[in-house]
Parts: sequence; structure tokens; C-alpha cells
Amino acid sequence: MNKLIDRSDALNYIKDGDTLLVGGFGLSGTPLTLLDELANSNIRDLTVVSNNLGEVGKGLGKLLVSGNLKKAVGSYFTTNRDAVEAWKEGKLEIELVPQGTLAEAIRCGGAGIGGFYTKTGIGTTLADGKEQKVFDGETYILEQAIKGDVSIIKALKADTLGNLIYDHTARNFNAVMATAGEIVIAEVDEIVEVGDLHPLEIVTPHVYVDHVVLNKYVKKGGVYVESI
Amino acid sequence: MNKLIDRSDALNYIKDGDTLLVGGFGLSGTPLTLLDELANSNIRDLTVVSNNLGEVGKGLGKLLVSGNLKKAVGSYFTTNRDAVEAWKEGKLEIELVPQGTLAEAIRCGGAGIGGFYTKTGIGTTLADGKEQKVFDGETYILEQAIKGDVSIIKALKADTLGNLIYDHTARNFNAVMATAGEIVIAEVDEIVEVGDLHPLEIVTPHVYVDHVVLNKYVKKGGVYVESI
Amino acid sequence: MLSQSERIKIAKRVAEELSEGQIVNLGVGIPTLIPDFLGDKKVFLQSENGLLGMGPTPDDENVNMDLISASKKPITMEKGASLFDSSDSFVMIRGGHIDVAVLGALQVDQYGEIANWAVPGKSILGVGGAIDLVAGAKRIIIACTLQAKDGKSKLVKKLTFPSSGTRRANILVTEHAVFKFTNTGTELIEILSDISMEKLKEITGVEFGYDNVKISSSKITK
Amino acid sequence: MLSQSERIKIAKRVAEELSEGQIVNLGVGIPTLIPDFLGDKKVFLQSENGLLGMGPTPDDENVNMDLISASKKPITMEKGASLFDSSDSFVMIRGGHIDVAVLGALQVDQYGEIANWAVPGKSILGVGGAIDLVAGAKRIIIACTLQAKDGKSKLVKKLTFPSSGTRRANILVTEHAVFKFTNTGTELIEILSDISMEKLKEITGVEFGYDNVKISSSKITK
Repeated sequence: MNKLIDRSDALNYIKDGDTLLVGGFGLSGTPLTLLDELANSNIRDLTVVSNNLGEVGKGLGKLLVSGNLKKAVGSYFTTNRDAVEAWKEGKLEIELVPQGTLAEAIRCGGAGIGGFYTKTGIGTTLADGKEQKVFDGETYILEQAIKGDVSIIKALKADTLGNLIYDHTARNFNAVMATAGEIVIAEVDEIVEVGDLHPLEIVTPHVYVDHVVLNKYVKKGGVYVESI
Repeated sequence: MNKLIDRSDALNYIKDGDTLLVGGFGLSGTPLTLLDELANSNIRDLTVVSNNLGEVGKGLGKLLVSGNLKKAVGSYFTTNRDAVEAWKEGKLEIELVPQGTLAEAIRCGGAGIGGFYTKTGIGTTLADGKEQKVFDGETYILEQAIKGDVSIIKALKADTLGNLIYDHTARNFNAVMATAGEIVIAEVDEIVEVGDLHPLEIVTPHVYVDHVVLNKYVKKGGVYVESI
Repeated sequence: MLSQSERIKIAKRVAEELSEGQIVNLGVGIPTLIPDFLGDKKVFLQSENGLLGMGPTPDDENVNMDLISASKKPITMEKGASLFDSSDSFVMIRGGHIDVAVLGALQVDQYGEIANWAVPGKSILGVGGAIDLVAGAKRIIIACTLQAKDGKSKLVKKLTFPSSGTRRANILVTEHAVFKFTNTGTELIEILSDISMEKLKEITGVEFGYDNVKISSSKITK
Repeated sequence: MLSQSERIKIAKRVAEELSEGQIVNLGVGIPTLIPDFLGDKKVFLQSENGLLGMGPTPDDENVNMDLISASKKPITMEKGASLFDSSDSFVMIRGGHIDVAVLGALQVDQYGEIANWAVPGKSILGVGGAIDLVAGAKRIIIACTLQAKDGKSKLVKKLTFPSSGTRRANILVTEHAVFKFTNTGTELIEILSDISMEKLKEITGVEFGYDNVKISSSKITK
């Protein structure tokens, strides 16, 4: 498969100051292997767009500890106390975005849409300073599309073309992030032959996937544990 | 199945002057049975949102002949000469929308999004009078969401909850129209038990479907022919 | 701290508000207890991380941490369930396709405006899908204690915490009472504990109507 | 009327422009002939009605008119094909994920601006996905005859037909010549017929550069 690269080579596509779209909801659907590579790298000043920052010391939480991050854009950071601390100490910028707005903004980033008017957030401080417009008597606020220099996402399987399927709710933000990164790197548990994934089963068509990396973690008891 | 209704009862949900979202690309994915009911009804002044108006005397083309339509919103009417004639004679209003803008506007209608800025149409007469905005140095035009009073769509199968799957490229506009109608009526070839459609296979979750009607046409040689 | 029996009382009462066949999104905390009290009533649970048709917690051997609820707990899929990505999940939520959202709250004002995501003066670092649900669900039920830990009423004349949006809640279910919100203000519709009307007025400081109050204190299970 | 051999010549020449592994959307008319001339080169055909990985026409007994191309002709699926709805299809198109769109045209101006959907004075009742493709594809190849039926050049100084958008074509392949477009204007890069430079200038009336022209008239198959 010519999209398959070594996990360490994935870092060649990521540079200081990049905006990274990182899949996952909590730790589910998170590219743990790629995040380990990043945490062990000297890449700095990253802006990460992700629903949350993993957990303390896990997933994206590792990048906080290792100091790769400048800014985080997402919907929920409260449960990672490292993130809260880093923000309080001025070491991490945080931009809070409602979860649905985040998903939609990323979809627009991949869809040639510059911005959209949403009904979410009207009357909240998150709408402060945002343009408003009335359509059919209802007020909406303008949100801008989000794009990434690189998307790092997690899928269950890729075929050798790069078509992807996801594990249940681990699909979450991964499918939209696959469309919105200038470069898209998918971490997968398994690579199968072309034709093994049915056309009706494929969630992310191969056009969106530039590189594929094999997950070094294996699942035991429903959780990814480091492979031996 | 309590969402199943007789095809003639579908007309109870549609009234004079309604905006109807009608699935299909050409005749594929078109609710032929429901359109027959409409063509035989006295319902008038409908605005139809559909990629095209079927063919002469077929699909939505029947509504043109039977005089149910006031206006058509879609991307391609040239191939139905009845539509061209009706427009020339002032009997049919036509609003031309690029195909991608049409699909996106309907998706927004179902998604709580009032409008969106697209790169499609910049520099064309279709952008005349439309608001423009620059995002990241690129110009986009504002398009408004499209909603329907009723969506009539075509799926391959429904389960008894109303989950839907589609036949190959017959999915086309049906999936977004399922989200954007105040009332959604799906015409299907077959109703199966709950559990017969796999969670990963379901394209339209049952939440979007209000009523289901059985297709009176059967497929022979790859084409729907009237059942005997 | 609310006792488990009071949490269950709130969950039971909210369960009565749900109807057969509804699409329901349950927030964290008390709302997650509701499925246990639905009896024969079939509702469809939506989880904003991408599932419609959420089933109960699996046995230990069937746990897959890639099949989880929005509270990040392992779940199962019911027959007829469907999976989708986050953007499609919020098409469902924001687009008005969820019949009922049952949410917790920090404050609710006398017209039903909700504050449920941020405390002023504290770091505001989490919003999740809360304000999307407030903006989009057809009906909003707030399930929470009447008073915060500091004793202050959560039902208030005017929000002092950041609003979750201009969309208002329909009803508020607490361990003591159920309130309904209309354009003209709050109406007490049911008393669920031994609390007196005077005490309820004293705690909340909100002028509520009470022309048609149901007294259900017999339901108390202490 | 263009002869079939000339249509084939255009299709063959466009096929040379495509690279292994590219995602390609083919418009109606001449572009649909291209797959026959790709040889061993594997490209992935996208059809805007919801398919990536379009295969050849099926045998009569395998026709399913719900598996069709954007030209509404029956097709097949290749291994590795995927199906999606119209909104997702235009995420792919408008979002810049299609490597090459091969489109017909009514006119192309000297900078590559395209007119391919409407004739002035006639009823403008069809646009389809044409201007979405113009706005979104990474590279745009125009494949058409040099002259319209009335003999007028399709390559023009200034469009007189409605523009398909400010996004410009990269190259124009006709039965007589191949032109490249840059910010400074048109460059003739290849001659495909016995046509003389003078005749080409006379027909088009466009001032084009020709410092590096490849003469390929030997390719003519009449």
C-alpha cells in the first residue's frame, strides 16, 4: 500500500506552528500512536483543534505535558486538569467552541464553505462580537470554517487505497477532519485489500486520505493497551 | 409498522401552495408512486425543490402536465422540454441553483443553519444581488437554507421504525431532504424488520421519517415499471 | 448533597414527561438515571457523539470503549440503532429533530432561560454540546436540585450565571417541585415533597403561579 | 459537426494530461470518451450524483438505473468504490478534493475564464454541477472543438456568454491545438492537426504565445 508510512515518518508532515485537527471524543477515536510520536518530538507551538484534550497524560494530554501546544480549540477542557492549569498559568491559549459548531466548522473547512449562520449560541457570551443575521424571522450567528495544516485521525480499518471505516462511536470528529486537513494522516488498526470494504460501508472515501499509519496499540478488554 | 400509510393518504399531508422537497436525480431516487398520487390530485400551486423535473411526462414531469406546479427550484431543467415551454409561457417560475449549492442549502435547512458562504458561483450571474464576504482572502457568496413543508423521498428499504437505506446512486438528494421537511414521507420498495438493517448500513435514521408508503412500481431490467 | 433517593425521585418524575416513541437526549448526572424508570414506554436515546438507539451498559466482557455515551461510559446498541459522525449528530440536534433534551442546570430564570455551562469567575473551559441542545431540541426539561450546594435557589428571577441561550426550558423538575415556564413567567404545577408553599417561595424568591398544583408528596421515597 | 475521430483525438490528448491515481470528474460529451484511452494509467472517476470509483457500462442484464452516472447512463462500481449523497459529493467537489475536472465549454477567454452553462438570449434553465466543478476542482481541463457550429472560435479575447466563475481553466484541448492559460494570457503548447499558425490566429483572434510549441499533427487519425 503506497499510502502506508512508518509512524515516525508522519512527523515529516508536521512543523512548528501548524494547526492540527485531531480526531476523538475523550480517548475514543484518538490517534494514540501518532500523538505519542508528536509528544516525543521537538515540534512546538501547535494549535490543536479537537473536541477535548484527552485525559491527564493520555492522548492529547501527553502533548500538554511535553509542551508541544500553544493553543487548543475545542468544546470541553474542564475534565483535563492539566489543561485548566496550563490555561491559568498562561501557558495555553484556549478557544471554546460549542460541540456542534466545532463539527460544522470543520465540515465547512473541508467543503469549500467559508462560514455559516448557526442558531447555536444566540444569547450566550460565546456569541459576543460575532455577526448576527436574521433568516425567516430567526436570528443566527456567523461562524467561520476551520481548516488544518494536518489532520491526524483514527479509523478502524483502511483498505489499500485508503478508504476508511470507523469503530462505532469512534467515528465522531474523524470523518469531518478527514476532509479539512491540507494533509491527512489516518492511524488504523488494520489494512485490508481493496474490495474487502463494501461501497456502502466506506465512511471516508480514499480521496481524503494522504497517509496511513498502523496503530501500535492493541485492544484488550475494550481499551487500547500498548502492544508488546 | 405504524408509520406505514396508504399512498392515497399521503395527500392528506400536502396542501395547496406548499413547498415540496422531492428526491431524485433524473428519474433515479424519485418517489414515482407519490408523484402519481399528486398528479391525480387537485393540489395546486406547489413549489417543488428538486434537482430537475424528471422527464417529459415522467416523475415530476407528470406534475407539470397535470398543472400542480407554480414554481420549480433546481439545477437542471433543460432536458425536460415541457419545463422549458411552461417557463417560456409564464406558466412556471424557475429558480436555478447550482447543484452543490442546492444540496448544501437543503442540508442547512435540516441542520438549524440559516445560511452559508460558498465559493460556487463567484463571477457568475447566479451570484447577482447576493451578499459577498471574504474569508482568509477568498471571496464567498451567501446562500440561504432551504426547507420544505413536506419532503417526499425514495428509499430502497425501510425497517419498521423508519430507518432507511438507498439503492446505490439513488441516494442523491434523498438523504438531505429527509432532514429538511416539516413532514417527511418516504416511498420504499420493501419494509423489513427492525434489526435487519445494520447500524453501519442505515443512511437515514428513523428520527427523520414521519410516514412510509410502499412503491407500486416494481423493478424490471433495472427500471421501475408499473406493477400489474 | 442530594441523596440517591431524591435523585431517583427527580429521574422518575422526568420519565413521566416522556412519551412513547420520542427521540431523547439525556445530559450527564441525574438525566442518566431516567432509562431505569421508563417501564414499558419505549423512547430512543440519542448520544451526541454519534448514536441513535443507545442501549444499557454492557457486561464487562462486552465493553468497547469505542462504543460509548457522551458521558464517555460504555454502552450498547439497541436493534434499529444507527451510527453517524459528529457533524450529522448535530444536524439532528441543532436542526430540531430531538423531541426532548433533559439537561442539568446551574440556574433557570423565571421565564425558563437556562444557565448550565459556566460559573462566573471560574475558568470557563467546557461547554460540550449543552448550548447546541438548548438551541435545537423541541422540548427542554431541566432536571436538577432546587438549591445549589451553597443553598441558593437554582430557580431565580434573573440569571447571574452565563446564559446558555435565548431558547427557554419548558419545565423544571426538582426534588421538591415541578415548574412550568411560559411567556408570562413561572407556574408551579406539582409539589413532590413535604415542602410548604411558603418555604418554596422563600427559597426561590420567584413569583410563580399556582392555580393548578398537583400535590404528589406521597410519592416521596425516603 | 465534429467527426468521431476528432472527438477521439481530443479525448486521447486529454488522457495524456491525467496522472496515475488522480481523482477525476468527467463532464458530458467528449470527456466521457477519455476512460477508453487511459491504457494502464489508473484514475478514479467521481460522479457528482454520489459515487467515487465509477466503472464501465454494464452488460444489458446488469443495468440498474439506480446506479448511474451524472449523464444518467448506467454504470458499474469498481473495487474500492464508495457511495455518498449529493451534499457529500459536493463537499468533495467544492472543497478542492477533485484533482482534475474535464469539462466542455461554449467559450474560454484568453486567461482561461470559462463559459460553459448558458447562452445569452436563450432560456437559461440548466447549470447542474458545472459551476461547482469550476469553483472547486484543483485543475480544470477544457475539452471541446475549437469552433462552435457557427464557425466562431470558442477561444476568445473576452467572453460574450455568461461566465462560469472567476476560477480559470488550466488548459484547453481542441481538435487543432492545445492551449495553456497563465495570468498573462494564452500560450499555444501543441498543434494536433495540419492547421497553420496563421489560420489558428485568424480563427481565434487571440494573441497567444508560441515559443515552445510541440507539433503533433502526425497524431491525426482521419
